[in-house]
Amino acid sequence: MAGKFNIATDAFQGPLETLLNLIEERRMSISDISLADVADAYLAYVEKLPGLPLGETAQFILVASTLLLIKSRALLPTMDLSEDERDSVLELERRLARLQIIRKASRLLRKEWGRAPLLFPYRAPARAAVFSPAEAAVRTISEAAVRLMNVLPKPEAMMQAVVAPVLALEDVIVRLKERLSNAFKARFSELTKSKDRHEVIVYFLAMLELVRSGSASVTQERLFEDITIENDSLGAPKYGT
Amino acid sequence: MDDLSAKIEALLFSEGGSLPKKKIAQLLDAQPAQVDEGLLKLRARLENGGLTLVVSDTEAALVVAAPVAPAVQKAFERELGREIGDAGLEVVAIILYRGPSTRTQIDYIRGVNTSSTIRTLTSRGLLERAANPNDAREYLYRPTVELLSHLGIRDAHELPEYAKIASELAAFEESQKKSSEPFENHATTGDTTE
Amino acid sequence: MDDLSAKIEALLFSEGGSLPKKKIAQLLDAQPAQVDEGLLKLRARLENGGLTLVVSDTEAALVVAAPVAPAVQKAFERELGREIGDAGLEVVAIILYRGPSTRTQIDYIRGVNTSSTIRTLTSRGLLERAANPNDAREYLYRPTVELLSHLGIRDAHELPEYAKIASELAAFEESQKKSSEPFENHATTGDTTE
Repeated sequence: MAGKFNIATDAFQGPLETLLNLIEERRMSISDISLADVADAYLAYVEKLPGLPLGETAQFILVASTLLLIKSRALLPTMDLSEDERDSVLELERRLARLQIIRKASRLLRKEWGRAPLLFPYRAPARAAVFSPAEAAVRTISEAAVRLMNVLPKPEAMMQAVVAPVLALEDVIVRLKERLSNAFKARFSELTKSKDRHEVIVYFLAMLELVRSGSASVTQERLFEDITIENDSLGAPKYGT
Repeated sequence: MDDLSAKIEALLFSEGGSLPKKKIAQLLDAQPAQVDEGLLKLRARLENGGLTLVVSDTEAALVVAAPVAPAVQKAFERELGREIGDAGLEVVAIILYRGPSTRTQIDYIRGVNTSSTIRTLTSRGLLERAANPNDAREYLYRPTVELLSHLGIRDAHELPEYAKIASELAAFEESQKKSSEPFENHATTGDTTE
Repeated sequence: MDDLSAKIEALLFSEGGSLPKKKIAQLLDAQPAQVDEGLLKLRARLENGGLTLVVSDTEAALVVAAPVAPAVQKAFERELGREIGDAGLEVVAIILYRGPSTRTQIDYIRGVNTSSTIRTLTSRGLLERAANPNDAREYLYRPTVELLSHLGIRDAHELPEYAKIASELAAFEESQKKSSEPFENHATTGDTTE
């Protein structure tokens, strides 16, 4: 699927379709579990997005942020989602389920398409023309021309979206590991300083992955306080002795 | 003899193409309900003949009936290959199974901007624009009789698995209504070209 | 159902005019005697409907039945007495400012299907069909001499803002050709009556 991207034809693949393809490729049904599972693949896909009109790119990012939410909850089962966040997860699942039905319906239509059409007459019975110009006059016709010019679709502005590159989870994990192997210990707030909200989420996920794989441990003194990450994989810390 | 159904038949025959039901009513000086009734009678009378009637929400047309269409197609060597892409077919599926829809609704269901696909479908006569009774700013798109006849059906109810799919989709609209976000607010991209 | 009479009915309907009986036999792969028999059956079946069969020694045609002919005639007169409307004026404008055009080209510029509007304009004597030197399958539509003299112009160049509008139209078609939408590919098929 990746790379099969072409806005120039009407085979343009949007975010929902991309996501649905990823889920269907894995023969999974639409759920939190399958969405958490395909999140990385989706982000990798979004990263390779070619220049799209701004609106389209925004749709991709919007879906990406909901996926990150689902992914964080999968990694942190105790994490509580706000009502808005829960709604956005439910809404994404609902949209995917509906698109799945539409795609099923369009596959049914594909089979019928032009297979056994009911035919319109090839020619209408000849009718003698009776000159009846009604309101046709130079003024009304030129006004119609001007009106038509005003509604002609403008060539779609291919405004290149200025979107910060979406960070791949894997890259961030590598970066975090490097950082920790040099410093052993880092504060989450420092790591994510001057990062936007989206990148902060990716960093947070990368951190959780490192903890899960046993390469790092984290401590947080109090709720909402800063998180300290420590390198666990290099054996006993050498400092402080 | 039912006068109106015969007049409708003659009118559609002379027109040689589809006519809006409204226009049939105007031209024959009849009420819309009478026209609907006349169309039903006409379809019944045409049963087992070489012609049949295709009827959408808004239009009607006289066409060659399915059993004899292949013979006519062969006789005229009609070229019927009408390519349609996946995007176009999805839009068609939405409008046939979900019902008349605005571009915003179609965009939201598909998750992408559909304006150029819709424009292509309308200019090919597969969809028609209609005023939206709920929102004057946005058109509703409806199936044409040409779309139905291309699928070989006389009205939308003859679509494959119509009842099942239509009710599954209706269930989504229901749950959507209940949820906090009203459907219309999910306008996707800012493209205003209809 | 008598297969052959239905096929003959569909064939005559598609032709929209008379067909030599010989040709019918040939197109439907039947014997002349079978065609005569089929025509008799068809006439009997059409009894009391809106259409009837006219048969001469050599030819056959489907026509509007006498009892409903006045109503159809009146309907068309009523149509001619009506305003042309925005859609009709736009099509006339395209043909004057752009030059002779096919239905596909007109549809594409307007973004909606124009076949019934074109039929009306043709029966009003404002447009006429001409053979298309580039594509034998699709007609070109051009203004009638009556229309030009009614407008009091000798040719389209005398229309207000001719240069500006003609060049805007050309630019639109150029941009569509270059961009995504494969303009040519949507040219169809003659599914619709011209």
